[in-house]
Amino acid sequence: MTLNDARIAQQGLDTTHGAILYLEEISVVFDGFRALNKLSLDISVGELRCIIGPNGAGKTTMMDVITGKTRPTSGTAYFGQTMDLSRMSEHQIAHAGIGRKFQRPTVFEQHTVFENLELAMKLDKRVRPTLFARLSSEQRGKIDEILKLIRLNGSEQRLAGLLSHGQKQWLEIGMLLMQEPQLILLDEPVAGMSDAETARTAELLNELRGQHSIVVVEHDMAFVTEIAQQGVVTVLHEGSVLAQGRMEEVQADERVIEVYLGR
Amino acid sequence: MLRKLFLIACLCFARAGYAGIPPDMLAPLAGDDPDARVAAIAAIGALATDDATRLLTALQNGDVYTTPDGKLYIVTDDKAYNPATGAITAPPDGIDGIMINNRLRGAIEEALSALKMFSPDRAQRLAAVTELQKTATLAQAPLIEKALAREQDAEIRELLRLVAATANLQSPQAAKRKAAVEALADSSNANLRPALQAMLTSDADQNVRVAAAHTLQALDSRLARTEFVGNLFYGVSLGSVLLLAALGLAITFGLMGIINMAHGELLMIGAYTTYLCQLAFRRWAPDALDWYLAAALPAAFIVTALVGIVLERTVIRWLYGRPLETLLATWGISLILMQAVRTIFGAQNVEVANPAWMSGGVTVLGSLVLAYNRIAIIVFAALVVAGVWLILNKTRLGLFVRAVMQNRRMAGCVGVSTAKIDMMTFGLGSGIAGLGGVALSQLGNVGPDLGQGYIVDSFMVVVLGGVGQLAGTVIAALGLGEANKFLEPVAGAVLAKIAILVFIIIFIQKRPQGLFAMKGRSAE
Amino acid sequence: ADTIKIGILHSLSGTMAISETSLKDVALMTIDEINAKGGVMGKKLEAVVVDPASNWPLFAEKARGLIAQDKVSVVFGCWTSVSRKSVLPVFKELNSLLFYPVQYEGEELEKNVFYTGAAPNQQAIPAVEYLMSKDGGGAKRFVLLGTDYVYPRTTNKILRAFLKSKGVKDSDIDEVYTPFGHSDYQTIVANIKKFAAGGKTAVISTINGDSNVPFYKELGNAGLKATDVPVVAFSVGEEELRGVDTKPLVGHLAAWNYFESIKNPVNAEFIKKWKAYAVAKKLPNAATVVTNDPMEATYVGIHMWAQAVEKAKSTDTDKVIAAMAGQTYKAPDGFTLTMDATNHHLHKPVFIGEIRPDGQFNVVWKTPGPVRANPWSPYIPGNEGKQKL
Amino acid sequence: MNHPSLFSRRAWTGIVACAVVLAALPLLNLFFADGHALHVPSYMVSLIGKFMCYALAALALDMVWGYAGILSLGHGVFFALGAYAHGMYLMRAIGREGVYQSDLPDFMVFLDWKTYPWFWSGTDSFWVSLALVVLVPGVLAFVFGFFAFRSRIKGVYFSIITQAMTYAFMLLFFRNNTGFGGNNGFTDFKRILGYSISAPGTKATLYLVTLAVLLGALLLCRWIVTSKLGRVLQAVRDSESRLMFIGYNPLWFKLFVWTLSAVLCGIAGALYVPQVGIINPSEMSPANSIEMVIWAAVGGRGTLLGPIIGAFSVNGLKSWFTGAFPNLWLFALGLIFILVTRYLPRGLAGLVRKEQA
Amino acid sequence: MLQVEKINQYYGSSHTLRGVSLELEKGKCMALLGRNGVGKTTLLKCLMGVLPVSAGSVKLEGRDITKLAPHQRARAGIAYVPQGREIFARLTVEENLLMGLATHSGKKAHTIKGEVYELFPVLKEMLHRRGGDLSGGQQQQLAIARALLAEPKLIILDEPTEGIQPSIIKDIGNVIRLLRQRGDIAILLCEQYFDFAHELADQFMVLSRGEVVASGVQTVMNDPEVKRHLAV
Ligand SMILES: Nc1ncnc2c1ncn2[C@@H]1O[C@H](COP(=O)(O)OP(=O)(O)OP(=O)(O)O)[C@@H](O)[C@H]1O
Ligand SMILES: Nc1ncnc2c1ncn2[C@@H]1O[C@H](COP(=O)(O)OP(=O)(O)OP(=O)(O)O)[C@@H](O)[C@H]1O
Ligand SMILES: NC(N)=O
Ligand SMILES: [Mg+2]
Ligand SMILES: [Mg+2]
Repeated sequence: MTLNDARIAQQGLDTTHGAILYLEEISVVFDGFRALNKLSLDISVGELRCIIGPNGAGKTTMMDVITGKTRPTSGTAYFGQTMDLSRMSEHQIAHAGIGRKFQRPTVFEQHTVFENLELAMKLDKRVRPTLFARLSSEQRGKIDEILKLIRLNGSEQRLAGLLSHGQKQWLEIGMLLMQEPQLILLDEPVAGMSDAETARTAELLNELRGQHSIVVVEHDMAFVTEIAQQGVVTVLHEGSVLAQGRMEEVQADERVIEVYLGR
Repeated sequence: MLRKLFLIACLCFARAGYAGIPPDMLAPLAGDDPDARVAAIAAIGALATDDATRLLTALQNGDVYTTPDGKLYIVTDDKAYNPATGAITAPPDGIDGIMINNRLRGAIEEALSALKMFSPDRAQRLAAVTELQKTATLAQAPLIEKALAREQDAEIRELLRLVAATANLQSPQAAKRKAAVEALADSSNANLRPALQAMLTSDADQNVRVAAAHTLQALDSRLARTEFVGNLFYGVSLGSVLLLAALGLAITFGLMGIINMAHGELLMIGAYTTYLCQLAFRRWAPDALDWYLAAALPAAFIVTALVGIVLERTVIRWLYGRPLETLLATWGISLILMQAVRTIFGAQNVEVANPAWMSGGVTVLGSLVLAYNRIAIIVFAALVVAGVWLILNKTRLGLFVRAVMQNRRMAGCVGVSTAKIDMMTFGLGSGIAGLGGVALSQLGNVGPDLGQGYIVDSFMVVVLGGVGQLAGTVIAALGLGEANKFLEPVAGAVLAKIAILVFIIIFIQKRPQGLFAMKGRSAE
Repeated sequence: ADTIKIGILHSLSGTMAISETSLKDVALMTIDEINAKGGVMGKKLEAVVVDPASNWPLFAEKARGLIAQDKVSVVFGCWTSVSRKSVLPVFKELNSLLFYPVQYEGEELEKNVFYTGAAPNQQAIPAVEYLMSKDGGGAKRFVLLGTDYVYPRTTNKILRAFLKSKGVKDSDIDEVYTPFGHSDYQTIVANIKKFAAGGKTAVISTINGDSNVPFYKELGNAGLKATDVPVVAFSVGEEELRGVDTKPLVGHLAAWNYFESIKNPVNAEFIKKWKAYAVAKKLPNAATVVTNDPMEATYVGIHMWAQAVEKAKSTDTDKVIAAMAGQTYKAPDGFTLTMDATNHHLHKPVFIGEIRPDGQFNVVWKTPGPVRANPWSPYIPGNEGKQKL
Repeated sequence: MNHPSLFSRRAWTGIVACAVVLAALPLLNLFFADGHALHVPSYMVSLIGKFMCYALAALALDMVWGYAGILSLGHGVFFALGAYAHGMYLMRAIGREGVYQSDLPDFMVFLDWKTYPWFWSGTDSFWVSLALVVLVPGVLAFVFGFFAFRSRIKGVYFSIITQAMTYAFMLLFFRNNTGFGGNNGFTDFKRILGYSISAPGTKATLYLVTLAVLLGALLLCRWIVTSKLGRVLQAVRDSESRLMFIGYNPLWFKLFVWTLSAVLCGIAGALYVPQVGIINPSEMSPANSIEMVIWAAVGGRGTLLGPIIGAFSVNGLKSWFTGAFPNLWLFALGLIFILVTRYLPRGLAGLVRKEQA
Repeated sequence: MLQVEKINQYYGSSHTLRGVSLELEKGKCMALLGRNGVGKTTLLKCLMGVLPVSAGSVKLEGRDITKLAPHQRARAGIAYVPQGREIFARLTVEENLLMGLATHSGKKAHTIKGEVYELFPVLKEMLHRRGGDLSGGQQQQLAIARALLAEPKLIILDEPTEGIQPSIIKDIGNVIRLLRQRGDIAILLCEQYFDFAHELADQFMVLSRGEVVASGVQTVMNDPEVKRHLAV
């Protein structure tokens, strides 16, 4: 455990001003290409925010910045009032309470479904506790519960690498739930799911609403409409916010139709 | 010594017509009293006849034979020439070659170079003057000045001027010494340092001491510059050797991801192919022997490429997607190849000679010798890199190769025969290793262990440059070469090598993906 | 048993195979030769060949195996000093016999070992004396160039002390080491050239066999000729030169106790037998095989051992050791060599040879007769009076 | 890659049986005279003692390679440092029985050194040397690993710098002036803790200690890999970045197993010196470290018994072949390596498991 | 054009495809539907030759291609857009497109037709960026473009709309429609986005646990009986 780790662990999350995530003037430049261009955004505690926008708008890049995968070229990113995400490493950010599902499903392919969930479980993730960790029956129960939720019960002893594309998506969502993060980032959670499954996912998100702050990126408009409800939908374009508002509003926005929805 | 040289000087101009070499001059040569032999050589040299030159040259080349009763013959092409009489006969029975040792060889060279200073052949004069630079003494000064007076060639004149000055350093007249010292301010001859140093502290004349200090300073700064340029060259040269050794690996390992522990053995096979080509030329085309490399290059490429293809088809192809296992299999291959060569060619090294045009070197900046074989290898490395770069980046084959290595399954789905590309890529990497082997054969041992000496360095070069990055491999090889060559004079070869390794470790901390790291998402 | 087993412990693979393989072959030839004459004490000799693969701990393991498992009476083997050091404890523990055929640094004397190669005073010192002589070029400055291991280090330590005793200043001695397998001698050759600018210089090379080719090639290309800066080598013999283009090397020197080019009937016979053996056994490159000093030392060693066994009428280690003292053998080097009564080293003649274009040596100097070994060099302080076991 | 059947009942039986047989060998050697049917030659005992040291090193290596996916091409350095640390004690235990009859080891006398250099201080104590056996490789591994893992050096990049490390150490130890006996290293030991090192009883003891350590290490490693930490290590191997996104810091996990592995390797080296009787810098040559990898690969990487089986079989074959077919053994060994990779992707251990399945 | 007869496939001991048969004609588009993990991707891989079948046969234009390797099938005229995009991450976008021309030769092998840029303008902008650096949707577009460039007789699309923005989904729909209308190409479309599939397909097939549980022409696709197999 480095000093930095210790500091963050002690600190805890400060959301006194009601927002859990602040992005301010974030720019990310790759060899001259601006993937994010002075993007500012904040997410309130308990909010479910949908983000849409054309391919290449910078949605995934934004998540990369939040989770520490990509360092912003300029701008600041804060988790709560006090945690400067740009100074934290990936594991510190995760530890502080941000969980993410990737656009392309990424699970531990050589581990079983069960182990994937076990590894993700919210526990002390330092070396010594990990060495001596043994699952309690309560923890087992929790895993079983999630297994049911993601409909992989019965497959818990299969290697995750052998799952189909859609099953991996679900497993990743399950891992996210095991982590019990305060802020959940979902990059295209229903890609590759059938309409029925999409509906179930929407249900699930609606259940989680309020308990966690959630950011969802999706191209499936029906799904977005379903979960956005009366909340704010943000449209990104060329690295910055193009439009923001309730779903009907953005859907009616000429510019959004032009660059994203099509006629 | 002094008298001897005056003799030479006088006789040079009074060139007699044909007269055999007096037998009493020849007799000591066949004897075994070293002092008498040295004296005889000087005396023969002093004759300054064509026969004398011929005899001395023959002696140098080991073409002089003696009969048991002490008669001398120059034997070439089954003809015996009697230098005492001028008669040409068949070689008599029972003749035995006359051995010379270093001391005699030195004496012969000295005699010949004095003779050659007046040779009509420019190259011979140049060689003679260059030789004299090392040894010029006051006694030779009049002779040198005469030569200077006759010399037309500007370059040789300049050299002669320096040689004359060198000789005059020991002049008893202070003015002459001073003039000599000043003239030498343009010299880059390190051999002058001790003499100048001595003058600096102990010359009787104040002016000479001042001049000596000045010249010494000029000389030293020129030597320092020469040394710097020398190190630069040595670095490029070492770098190009590393590059040639590593380039094949940059393909088989860098591109294909095979931890190819048998890479060194492919280099070795290339070198042995060179050896076989040389043997073939010796046997069937001795006149063209100097060009055996022209045949060795394609031969080595083809042979190692074929070996590579066989290995790929029989072993490696089962291991795609299991890169770590390739370490084990190729280690086994390496053991087998080494032992096979040991069984066929013996455990000893075999002889691979540099062609004549690659022997020796060109002198630049006065004293720096750039060896021809090193220059040739630098040029060759540049050509091979250019070729590989063209193949990989400018041809369809190169595109397919890169595609297959990145995503074998999808490459198949778009219609690329991955098996064929795998085979060709491994063949190409192996073939290039073979070319590297040809180059290595020109510098060092050709033996069963040849490859073992390069395998670690090759991996370091490829990894330091960034796996799969041709440009990185080139820079890494040259960088390591230069670093090594600038450290070695300071730290010695052992510590320099350690320092380089430590440097690699630290460097990778800064660039954990090598010099030319792939950035962004595509790197994952 | 009706045969006497003999262990042969030379690397047939790995880096040392280059040098050691031919020692194995010459040992087998010698054993055949002895057997053809009826063997020893009426029993045939039986060779047990193992491959310690240039791996020093494996030398110890194989030595133990030969002695304890195969029950050999004597072992002929080792080349590098470290391999010898590694097997020594085994020979001592199991009280067995090793014949070591290579020139080495001295500073050792073991009851269980017979040293048939040269000690420093039988090779290095005479070579330097020669270089300092008028015929040798009258060298005033010396570059001691070696591979970084114990043999060169020790030899150079002795030579430095020796040179000092001859009035050579420290500033006229340059000591340079390269790692094993070093192959880039550009800098070193440039430095030699620089050093040589300060006066008549000779290089004393203890470079390990492998690095010699690149060294000499560089030397030739840099235009340093034997007449300018002669190099005398202690590890370069006919076998090493087989793999070299010798034209640029002509005139450089080597010091040994035997050269193939020495003319005498015993040597002629030895060479003839070896060539015939190579052809008969289809050794690789049989047409170009050569003999060299360690091969002669092996040959002499085996014969002397056989004589000692005959004399002792037993292969018992202690009895053979006793019988070895004062053994003589008419060796290919042209002299009758004697095993010293007390120090287990051979009395050997010293030859200095210049490299010829054909890869053979032209003897330019030799001692009048065999020289007794001083394994404990008098030039190393504290060695006084340490000449016996 | 999860091994509930890692040590099946049959595997346990096998381990216990092997341990009993191995433990019996030196006793059979001591108690039955040469010529008796049950006599085991000392040569055999010392050979197997050596193999057990190799097996321990291979096991240690496989902990980092097989489980955490960190391929070290420099484990020879830890092995050798452990051996040198212990060798220093053994050298000093020679006392004045060296050729120069000095308090200093012969090579120091030879270098004209008058006293021990600082880094030899305390090594006359057996216990200090034992501490060094653990500390020297451990600290080196910790420091090296800390920086390398912190810089996120992975894959071949890590492998190559470990190779550079061992190579640099080899060159350093080759230098006589470094103070570890140069090329010759340490040899000609006389006694350990006052007992003659060549006495049969001492040898049997060393052998049994080695066996005990090997078994202990096997159990320790088993405990680790079956714990949750073991699963984290495997996750490091398969997808390190994913692991970070769920809140683990891979640095400490890697450092833990890396350092542990180095220490085990050092211990293997320390057990090796007195039994083999020599330690010198060639143990640090890159090729030696690669051979350790080969043992693990032949036996089966990512298993615990695999590396042990691999070390025994490769070295056993090598010992046998070099004596039985001195001219051909490289062909045979090379071919075996190729065949194992081709037909036994999970190594020899995979063969056993396949039969069980 | 494509005839698949009773193919079976196993992953180790699990029976993933059970006697799947299908027939697809030139100029027709078939939608392949089914829940997660029923074997859709597996079936497509078997058709492409990436996975071997244990029984059954695959015929293209009457020619048996069951035993052919993927590259031979590609040359026989099949193009494949796999699930998960599978673009060549370290090749540039342009080089990725050139790979789509791998089955062609001569001048044709070097000319990327402008049509693909009209369909996916973003590719033209990013011609020299590495494929792996593209956003998910951009990669998907690249994968489709690559397959189109091959000018195949049969194009296999595994969830081509995944991760693509709505306006471009419409464009892709238009392209598929166009291809279908041209009539010289058969299209096999595996799609979770029901409306999209419904709009484009001439016929459909539903898989469940490796078996064909429903199939027919487009008009019956909306039957509750069919939909039942898609519900969770
Ligand atoms: N390493 C990189 N180098 C160059 N360009 C990059 C790099 N990473 C991302 N980009 C570019 O940045 C832009 C934003 O990509 P990002 O993945 O954030 O888009 P997105 O909004 O998630 O799109 P999608 O909806 O398709 O997933 C894209 O145009 C992409 O090509
Ligand atoms: N390599 C494999 N080994 C074993 N089983 C596998 C493998 N790949 C896939 N499977 C299993 O085969 C079944 C079919 O997988 P497939 O990928 O074909 O499903 P799918 O219908 O394409 O699902 P999705 O809609 O999620 O993409 C799944 O249950 C999956 O877990
Ligand atoms: N003894 C030697 N030459 O190592
Ligand atoms: Mg995205
Ligand atoms: Mg699928």
